[in-house]
Amino acid sequence: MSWFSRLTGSKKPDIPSDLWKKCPNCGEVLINKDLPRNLFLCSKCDHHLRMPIWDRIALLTDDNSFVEFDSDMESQDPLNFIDSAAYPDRIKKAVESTDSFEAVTVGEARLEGREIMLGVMNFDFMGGSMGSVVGEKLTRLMERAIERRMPTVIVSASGGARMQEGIYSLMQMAKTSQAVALLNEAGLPYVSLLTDPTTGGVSASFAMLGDVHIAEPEALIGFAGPRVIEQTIRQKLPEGFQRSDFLLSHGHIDMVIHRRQLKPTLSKLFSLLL
Amino acid sequence: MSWFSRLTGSKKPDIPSDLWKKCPNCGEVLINKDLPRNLFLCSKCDHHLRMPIWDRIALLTDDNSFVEFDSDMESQDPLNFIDSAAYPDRIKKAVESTDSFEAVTVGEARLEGREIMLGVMNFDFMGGSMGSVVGEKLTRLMERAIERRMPTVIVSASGGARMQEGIYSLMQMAKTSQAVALLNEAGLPYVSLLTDPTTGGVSASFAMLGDVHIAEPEALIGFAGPRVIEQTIRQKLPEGFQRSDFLLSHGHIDMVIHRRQLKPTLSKLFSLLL
Amino acid sequence: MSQEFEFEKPIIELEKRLSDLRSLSEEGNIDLSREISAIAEKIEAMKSDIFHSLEPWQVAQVARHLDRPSTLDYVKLLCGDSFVELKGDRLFADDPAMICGFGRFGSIATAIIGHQKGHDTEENIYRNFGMPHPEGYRKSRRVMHLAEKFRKPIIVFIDTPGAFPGIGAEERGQSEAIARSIMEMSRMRVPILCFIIGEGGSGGALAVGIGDRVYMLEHAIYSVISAEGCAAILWKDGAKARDAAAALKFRSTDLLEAGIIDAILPEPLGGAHRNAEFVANAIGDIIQKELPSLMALPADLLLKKRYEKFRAMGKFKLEQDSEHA
Amino acid sequence: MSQEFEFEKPIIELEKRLSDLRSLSEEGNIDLSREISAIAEKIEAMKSDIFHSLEPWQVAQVARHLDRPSTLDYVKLLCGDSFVELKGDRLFADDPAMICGFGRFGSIATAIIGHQKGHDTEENIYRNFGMPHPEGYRKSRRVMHLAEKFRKPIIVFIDTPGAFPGIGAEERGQSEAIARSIMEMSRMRVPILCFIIGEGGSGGALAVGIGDRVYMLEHAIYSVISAEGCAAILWKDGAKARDAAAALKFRSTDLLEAGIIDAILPEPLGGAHRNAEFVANAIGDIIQKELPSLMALPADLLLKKRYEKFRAMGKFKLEQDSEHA
Ligand SMILES: [Zn+2]
Ligand SMILES: [Zn+2]
Repeated sequence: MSWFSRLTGSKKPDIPSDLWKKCPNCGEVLINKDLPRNLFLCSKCDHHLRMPIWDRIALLTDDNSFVEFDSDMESQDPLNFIDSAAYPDRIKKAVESTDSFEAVTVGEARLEGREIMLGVMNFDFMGGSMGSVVGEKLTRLMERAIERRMPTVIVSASGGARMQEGIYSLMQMAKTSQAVALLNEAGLPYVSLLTDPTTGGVSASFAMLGDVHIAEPEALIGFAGPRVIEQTIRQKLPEGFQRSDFLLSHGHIDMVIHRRQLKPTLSKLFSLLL
Repeated sequence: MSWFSRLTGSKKPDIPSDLWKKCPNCGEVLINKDLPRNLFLCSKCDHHLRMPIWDRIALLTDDNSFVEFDSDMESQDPLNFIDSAAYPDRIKKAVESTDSFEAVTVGEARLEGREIMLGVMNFDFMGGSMGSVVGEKLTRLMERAIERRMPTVIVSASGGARMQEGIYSLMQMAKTSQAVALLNEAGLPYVSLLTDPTTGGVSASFAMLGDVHIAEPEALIGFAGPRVIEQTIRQKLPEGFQRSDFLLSHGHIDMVIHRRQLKPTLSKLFSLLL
Repeated sequence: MSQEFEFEKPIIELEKRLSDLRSLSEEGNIDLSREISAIAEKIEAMKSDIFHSLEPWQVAQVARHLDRPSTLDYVKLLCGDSFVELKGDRLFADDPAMICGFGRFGSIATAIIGHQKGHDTEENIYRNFGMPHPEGYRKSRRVMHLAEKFRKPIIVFIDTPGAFPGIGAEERGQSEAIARSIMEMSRMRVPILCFIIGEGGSGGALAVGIGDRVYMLEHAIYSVISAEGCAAILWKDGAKARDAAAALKFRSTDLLEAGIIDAILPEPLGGAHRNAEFVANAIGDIIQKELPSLMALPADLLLKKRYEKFRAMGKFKLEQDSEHA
Repeated sequence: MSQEFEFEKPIIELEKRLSDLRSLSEEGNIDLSREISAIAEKIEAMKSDIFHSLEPWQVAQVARHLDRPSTLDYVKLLCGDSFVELKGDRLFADDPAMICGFGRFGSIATAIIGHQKGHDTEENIYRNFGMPHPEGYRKSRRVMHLAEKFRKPIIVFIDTPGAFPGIGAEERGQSEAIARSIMEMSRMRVPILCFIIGEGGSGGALAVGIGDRVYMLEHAIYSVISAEGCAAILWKDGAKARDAAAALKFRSTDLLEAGIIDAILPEPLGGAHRNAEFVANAIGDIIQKELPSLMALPADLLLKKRYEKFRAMGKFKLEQDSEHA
């Protein structure tokens, strides 16, 4: 349910240097400066590494067409939450290290000429956890899509709810899910693009409510994190459990699409549904 | 899919004499003339034997309140169907042995004072198979329920489609199912009461579309008959497969109710839903 | 050809002789054009004789031919690269025996639903021989609702021996899945065209068969039960399938006469698999011709007509009058 | 009592003494009434002290008390024999961790939805400790749609540690089940009253928590994560659950202040399990009082207000202005 359990539960690459990192799948040494050009794909095994949000936006939209909304929206600390660090300090650190104010970036853009509403979550910002700002920005995005009668694409990457905002965090599931209901009533397409990892409160709200669900290969997608499940049922999880192909065969996603094919696939889809 | 496979697939009681039959569950000898008084329940093990339609109607409705509709509707032989016997001869035999013109009897009645539309299928009439008449009578029943804004109860007992009417028989699934859609749009309650056996085209149409599904204990309910499944998958079927409790645990019916409790349960339900 | 029918043998022998003659003519550089064209003519005549007088049991063989074009074959021919497949029922599994998605027929984007058989054993095992589980019908229901949301018509290809009879299918409610599919399809507020392209097997076919128009390929069949199943039950002898086939009246001509289908699409001599493009073009033409007027109807009227279409199916009589249709 | 809390021990000791004195008085026929009433008073005072100053971690213990009245306990007390349970999701299974049905509160018939825990180990195993699988949420969704069809309000009892985390639950789409339940509940065209009666555990609670009014028992909790889970993750020490409990602000008073719930229903001293009727009456009163006005609202307005209620939840700030709620 929580973003942090995912952080610790996921495959950790060896400590990356400033210059290179190892592919978490095959161990290949990948030069950091080459990654953007390669769309953060492993040059050896094609593994889909996590993609920074601005690279993701560039991948999905026409050049310079993205216009950001609500970039100045910031978290509060409604619970005065302190664990080993105070919540405001955690946010500050996340803002500094990611250059974003929050775990989602939203805006409008063109995709092969077509105007879309686009939200992209940032796993590097506190595990992509959904607090009030993430919920509010995505809700506004969908409400704008209805006003302007445009399709919506949301790229998920999240460990779930942001515990530090307590109940407010939980309520973002309600807020975003009911906004999807309005998209449905307006007859507007919403494509949920699930990337590694999408779990907890994000997967249990807007991310699983798309008209079409597209996943990147080998993404971890599920409700509970694998570690929580293992602890609960006290048995080892099967190979491939909660990965994209598992969800495909269990009927929860429509397709698993290579990163290079995402933009043309979205374009084709919208040309059919609009 | 077909009524006959069910006939041969079901537990056959020993050949009954005119005076008595054996309980198909426990083997107890049951005196025929006592059966109506006992609601066709085994006096030893409470097994629910198949119940003749007029006893069923008496069980579910207030005294003398049942008024039959369309009692004069008869089958045709649109395919001039002949196997070992000609279809008209089979019908004639069924009419003679059951004293009904067809495999369903429909009408209006009162149930603890409340006006309802009631359809009761007759397994003794060619295995309760659904041909044009069954489809037409049930469709008219539901259309009347809409006109008069009354709840509907249909008691199913059928091996499925009536092969001798070919494609016309299949189309009764469409006809009755779309009539249920109209009941839904009218906001009128429809309770499907599933009795032993309900399979094939009847279970795959109106019988599985109730707002509430009630089954009698140990009734066989399913799409394919057990024999067809065994032949297809070439393995023995598990104990209790396709029986009421199996359907209850698999989420397909709301409750398994003793015959004596049916009328009060229906009454209670309608008092809540109307 | 991967599959030969008994009744096709004379044709196949002649075709072999024709092919031999052609080789001979080329290799030996001999002019055999007179002989070749004579045999070619004879083949056409024989095909015409045979395929214009197929008996029902033989039609069933053609309808089930391994090479017979499947849903995906027609989708490829008609929609080309525009087709996007959508998978999964969002509940339990994806069912490869049912294909769903969106595609473009000429200028019209539609939802596409269809049973999917394989052309060889491996493919057939993957596709479960075109026999869906409940998840197949729940997937197609989901995609039909998408079509409704986006106001796109629905094109359905019907080609199944029937819904799968198995333990898992019963556990997960095969009956409910079929029944609900029929019911909700009857109320989809967008036009629906159904094409019975091969086997229309019982409830498993009807589950996606509630169309505003229902078309049938010449050698397709649509039946309440398979000939084999019917023979086993009523004749108590599976070998009487030929008799049962005749009795069940499941050919396109029977069904047109019975008012169950709206039109028959002719097949090339020898069956659809001899020229899939020919059949695809006929399907494409129907879609182009019929959809615009259906799309122009107000949804309430569309639904009313669809209801009345299926409402009228059945044959019975009442004592007071002589006959009802 | 089947379960004792550390913080209740002084009370329980006094209660034991009181009971001993009473026996002694009866058996020995001695007049100990003065001593007895003194102790009884002391007990009440101590209860009041303790239960009016419970810390969050202690409240969580009360909320999870094995004897704490469950959904079915309240349904029995409030609806009596009028309750009819409806089972099954029509897809895969019936989930005993979720109770659904229709019943009558006074003169008002409603749908009833609720997580169901057990009062002992055997019952808890059957009820999966009140942790639903996807089929639980699909069942409640089905029954809510019935309520909508019949224009009956929906009463929800929330009491779950959370949705079950397991292999089957993931296979069958726990995420989708919760998400769709939230989404469809937000658009049900009938009034919905939710009562958090025990544990409101995360998404598994919220899944049925989209009410026009949300009420909470005094010692119930409603939290994005359990104190234990939060401690394990943020403090990296499950034993810090007490600290996490304080930090998460999951008590009824916290949530009322935060605008997440509409009102708090007081519990008897010592918790709801000390007097289930008292709590049931309070719930019944709320239902009788609130439903008629909600039922009088046009459905579109009801939905608009429900949307706005949840739309407003969250705390953030924008650079240009100082603060938003
Ligand atoms: Zn690699
Ligand atoms: Zn017996």
